[in-house]
Amino acid sequence: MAIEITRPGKYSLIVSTPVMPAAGTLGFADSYKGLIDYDKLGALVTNPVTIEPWNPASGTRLIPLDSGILLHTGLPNPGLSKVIGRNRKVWARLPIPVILHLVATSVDQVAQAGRMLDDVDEVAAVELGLRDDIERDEAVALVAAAAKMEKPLLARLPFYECYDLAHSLAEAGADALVLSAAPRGTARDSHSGRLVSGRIYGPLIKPLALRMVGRLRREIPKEIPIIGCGGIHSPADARDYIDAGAVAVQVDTATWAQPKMLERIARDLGGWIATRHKDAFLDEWNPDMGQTEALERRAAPGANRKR
Amino acid sequence: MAIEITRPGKYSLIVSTPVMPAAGTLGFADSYKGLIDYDKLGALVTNPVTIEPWNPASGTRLIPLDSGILLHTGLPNPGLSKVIGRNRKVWARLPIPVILHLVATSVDQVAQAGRMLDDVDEVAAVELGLRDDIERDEAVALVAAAAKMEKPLLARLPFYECYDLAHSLAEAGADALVLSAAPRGTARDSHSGRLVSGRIYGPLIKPLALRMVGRLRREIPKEIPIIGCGGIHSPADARDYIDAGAVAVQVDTATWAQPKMLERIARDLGGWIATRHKDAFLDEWNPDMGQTEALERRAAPGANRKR
Amino acid sequence: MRESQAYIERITRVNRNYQRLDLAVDSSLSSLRAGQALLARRIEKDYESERWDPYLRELWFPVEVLASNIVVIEQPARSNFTPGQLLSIIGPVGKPFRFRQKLRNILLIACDSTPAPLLMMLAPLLKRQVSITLVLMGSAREYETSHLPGEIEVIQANDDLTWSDMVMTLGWADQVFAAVGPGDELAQLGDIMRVMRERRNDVPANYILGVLQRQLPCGVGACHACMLSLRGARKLQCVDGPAFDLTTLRLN
Amino acid sequence: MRESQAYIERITRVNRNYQRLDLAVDSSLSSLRAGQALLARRIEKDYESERWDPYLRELWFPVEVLASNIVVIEQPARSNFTPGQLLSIIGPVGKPFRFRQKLRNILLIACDSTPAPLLMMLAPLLKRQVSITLVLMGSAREYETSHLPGEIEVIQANDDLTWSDMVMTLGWADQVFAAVGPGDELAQLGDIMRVMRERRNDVPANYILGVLQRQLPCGVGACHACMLSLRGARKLQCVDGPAFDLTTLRLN
Ligand SMILES: Cc1cc2nc3c(=O)[nH]c(=O)nc-3n(C[C@H](O)[C@H](O)[C@H](O)COP(=O)(O)OP(=O)(O)OC[C@H]3O[C@@H](n4cnc5c(N)ncnc54)[C@H](O)[C@@H]3O)c2cc1C
Ligand SMILES: Cc1cc2nc3c(=O)[nH]c(=O)nc-3n(C[C@H](O)[C@H](O)[C@H](O)COP(=O)(O)OP(=O)(O)OC[C@H]3O[C@@H](n4cnc5c(N)ncnc54)[C@H](O)[C@@H]3O)c2cc1C
Ligand SMILES: Cc1cc2nc3c(=O)[nH]c(=O)nc-3n(C[C@H](O)[C@H](O)[C@H](O)COP(=O)(O)O)c2cc1C
Ligand SMILES: Cc1cc2nc3c(=O)[nH]c(=O)nc-3n(C[C@H](O)[C@H](O)[C@H](O)COP(=O)(O)O)c2cc1C
Ligand code: FES
Ligand code: FES
Repeated sequence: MAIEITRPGKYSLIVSTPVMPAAGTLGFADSYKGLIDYDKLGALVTNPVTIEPWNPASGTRLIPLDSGILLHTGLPNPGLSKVIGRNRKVWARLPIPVILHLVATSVDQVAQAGRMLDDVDEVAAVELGLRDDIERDEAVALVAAAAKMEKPLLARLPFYECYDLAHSLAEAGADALVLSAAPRGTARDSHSGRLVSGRIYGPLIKPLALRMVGRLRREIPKEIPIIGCGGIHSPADARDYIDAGAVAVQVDTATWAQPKMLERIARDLGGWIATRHKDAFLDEWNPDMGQTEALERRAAPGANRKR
Repeated sequence: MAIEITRPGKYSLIVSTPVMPAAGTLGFADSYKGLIDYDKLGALVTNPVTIEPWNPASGTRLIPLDSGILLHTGLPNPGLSKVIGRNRKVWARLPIPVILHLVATSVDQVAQAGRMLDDVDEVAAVELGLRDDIERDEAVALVAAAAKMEKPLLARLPFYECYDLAHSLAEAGADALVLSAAPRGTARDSHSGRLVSGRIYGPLIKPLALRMVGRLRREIPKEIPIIGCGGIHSPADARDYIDAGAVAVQVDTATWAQPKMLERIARDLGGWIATRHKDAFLDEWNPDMGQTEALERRAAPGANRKR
Repeated sequence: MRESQAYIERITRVNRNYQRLDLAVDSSLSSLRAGQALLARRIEKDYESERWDPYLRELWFPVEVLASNIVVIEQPARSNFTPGQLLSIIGPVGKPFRFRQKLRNILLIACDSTPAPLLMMLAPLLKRQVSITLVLMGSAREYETSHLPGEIEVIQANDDLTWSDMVMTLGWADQVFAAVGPGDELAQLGDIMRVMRERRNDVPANYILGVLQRQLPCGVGACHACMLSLRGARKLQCVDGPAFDLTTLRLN
Repeated sequence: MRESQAYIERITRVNRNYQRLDLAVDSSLSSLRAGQALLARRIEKDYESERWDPYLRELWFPVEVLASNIVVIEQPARSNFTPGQLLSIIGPVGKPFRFRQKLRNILLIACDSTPAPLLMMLAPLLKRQVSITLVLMGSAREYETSHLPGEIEVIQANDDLTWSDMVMTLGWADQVFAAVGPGDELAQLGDIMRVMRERRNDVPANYILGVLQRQLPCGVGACHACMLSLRGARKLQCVDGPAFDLTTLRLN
């Protein structure tokens, strides 16, 4: 497969599988080595990066919810030049393109980051992260500054601002829209007893973001690809986004709960449909299968069929 | 307790417990008789009512989700005058005030409904439901038309329009804001294979709506009470809304899954804190306790303490 | 209608694909009759660990009521139950089936559905000397019937919902109950009705009853998500069902 | 680090409040050492019924590794496990504890925490003739120790985290491991550190190690939600932990 996930033109990003991790879930490079087969993915989206180093959030960072979590990490990162320096060798070795997630701080910083990144061949494209509650003018200025880069630019929209921003950011030069960042919410930390705010992840986010993708796909010019993101937890979830008009998807926290789920979704949408129990080869029927079960099945080769 | 849940003034609504059902969950009158102790609730909010009769939605109405559901009923109802005629006797007998949920269709119809309802003593207040994606001007006109009534007017805001509408609707005459209606989303119906849109309910809605309540409480004038609604599934969830600044809460689909949960939340916030297993009276330690367990405990009175 | 607690007292495998759960229920449920159902939800003893997945209650049609407050449920064998599991039950949901007064021969149909909603009537009808024929259609043909009373005649329908001797069976039957679902139940009932009308051109009122099993959000007539259109009326599956006269139900 | 499947082979109650699970694990986990943990998640055999509640994996510190790929986990007795339950395991998570070379006497502290992360070292240390003292603080005082090896001295701390002979115990110990959590672990470690410093004014590097058990979203160094600030460095609990030198860890 060859899927163009950014606006056609001189610089555009082509992936071989329309599935990638969402920024912040897979680390800066190959943290999931041994757990996920990277060459089954369409691309690596890095953790968010800022020009200056950012510290981790203080206070509660994680609250478990019913079928979900609240997370507030503070987007810790050592700053753009260190992130490039420490990871470019691994990026070069990865079998898939790298999309660097750049946090949109100020127009100057975004422009500066763009100049730096144009010299980094290991980065194939940039995804710009916009803060929640951003005003449209500021968002447009940030995207326009980033669009001066030669590399393709994906813009990841804040959840509640999707309808408001989508048109303007496509016009300002975004080569693809990622819909959307996880919505912010508030929950109580049972240990401290305090209300804490952060991003909300879980399968119930999917119907909300899927509707946005479906509606905006009908409203936004056809040449701007939409990448669906939010609450994807299964191949069927991912296919729903494709059906609603997304050209590709980003899988977020499902990967933490079940790392092979990201690969399974990628295999499915990439055409390597995961075969089922029956009559499948040992190494492909289920990518999660560990040695325990493999040995068991080898010991009793008929057992599998009876199930 | 006596809690004023609408703007102070000549006509304002006082409830004895800051807990009520959300519109659409408890029916028009006493469908939950025998399952919920109505006098523990603060008020009854009726199912949505329109001036003209509305038919049920055709096609898929319910899709089960992970820890939640998608629902699209079409708000079926026989029209305002029939709803009043058929239910006013039961309303009169209910030990709690009745809030009629009126669907905002057009300015004329809302005004007409207001005139009709001012003559219906069994209705203590009106909650106006606004459609999703409504423009601010239209919403303001609808609320202004409804505010001509003598009865207190609650306005229930569409999820994605909360920030945009809250100020204007308070100015237009809403005596309280209900934040918010359930968000719309899209999910696949596994039977028909089609993408279906409807409202999304489940515990993961709570952190999203709770954040709205917290933020808008800081922005909206103090004299306009906010009633929190969205994803409440436990007394702790309800208390979080109160802590975030809500004067009362509405419980939605949790009631269907566990009817006594609504009563338990109301008892808790109403000051009848549900006592725990140990040393409690048979009839109060747990309102869900059925005869099976009651008999078991009577047969072996010591057993309870050992658990 | 009330809420009560029950617990699973015994689990018995009845055939390759099904198991039966004996539920110890509140005495208010021991007068349950064929057609009435329970809305069940697993709960924990301490009520502190409420889980919301699955979210809604399951609709269970008992297949038998034994003495001493035991109600029997039939479930796919793959469902994961444990004896001692505590349940919250809302019920009884719906109205008992109404049989013709001079019922001699009854035809039961399960179409792409477990026949569970039709099983509770078997014992009382056999006692009244009623002859029972059970037709399995579509995926219901995979249902094994060896654990059902031997007096029942079981027929496997063809792919087009017909069977040999169909005209005779229909002529002979005083009343028909057809259980369908899940899926588009109204379309399934429409198909059944069409096949019936081709074989028997007078279908009197209350002769063929469709039995619906759609998941019920509230089960008590509050949410109106289960509303059906009948000739000249609206009915609720949870309050007025589960059986509806197919000559009046508006089928898609 | 890899993902593998395991299943619960046996469940044994060890005392009033705790049970032990024998997990049959992938052979890649049999070299697990004290300090390393597993991220576990219940799964179904057919992989088709993924449940997302609870959402994240649980962090399990094995308390023993038996021969033939059996890893033992200690869990509260109220947790609901069944033999045969299939698990997906990510591990080993974290670095093994590093003990002083000439370790003779070790002090273990569990503060408002199960001592589980400290139990796997017991057998090997006893074999090396190391004397072990276990101090239970706060809610850890409710932990019953009758199933632990008899050679271990168990002390119940006072409410202020002290105990009689504390100065002596601290002078005698060559190394201290303190397990805390859940809750505000850094504050708890700060309290412990303060009490220690009052009793022993020279606290050398790597003398007192705090053992963290906070829930880990990814467990592999990707999400950075578990990031800690040490003197002059940032570390990840999942990759660099679970033990951190309390003289360098920035405590709140
Ligand atoms: C990539 C990125 C870049 C960003 N860059 C910037 C930037 O440059 N500048 C910028 O200003 N923002 C930026 N943001 C946004 C910023 O992180 C937050 O959105 C902003 O701080 C608003 O806070 P909040 O969303 O937590 O709001 P809220 O949840 O409303 O919190 C606001 C405050 O109120 C408190 N609070 C929350 N809920 C309650 C309650 N129920 N009761 C009582 N108190 C409560 C909270 O503790 C908090 O202190 C960025 C975000 C992203 C994702
Ligand atoms: C109390 C109340 C009163 C209302 N009154 C009015 C009123 O007077 N007038 C009015 O116009 N609205 C009213 N509404 C709003 C109305 O019900 C819907 O909001 C409106 O029809 C928009 O549809 P939707 O939200 O389902 O949007 P969408 O989900 O975007 O659906 C729009 C269409 O696209 C299809 N679709 C959805 N998702 C996808 C996808 N991913 N891929 C392909 N196709 C898709 C849907 O099937 C649908 O046909 C009211 C709502 C309420 C709550
Ligand atoms: C002006 C500004 C400065 C910020 N500085 C930092 C920082 O120094 N370190 C950091 O981790 N996050 C910083 N953030 C990020 C936010 O605190 C927040 O963590 C981020 O928006 C991601 O939200 P989340 O952690 O809830 O996902 C900053 C945000 C803003 C707006
Ligand atoms: C102009 C208009 C007319 C509507 N007419 C009907 C109607 O006749 N019957 C009906 O059930 N719902 C009607 N609706 C309601 C919507 O279809 C929709 O069901 C409602 O907004 C509630 O959404 P939900 O069922 O997804 O909760 C109408 C909505 C609009 C906007
Ligand atoms: S299920 Fe709610 S009205 Fe029937
Ligand atoms: S848990 Fe994700 S980095 Fe440590």
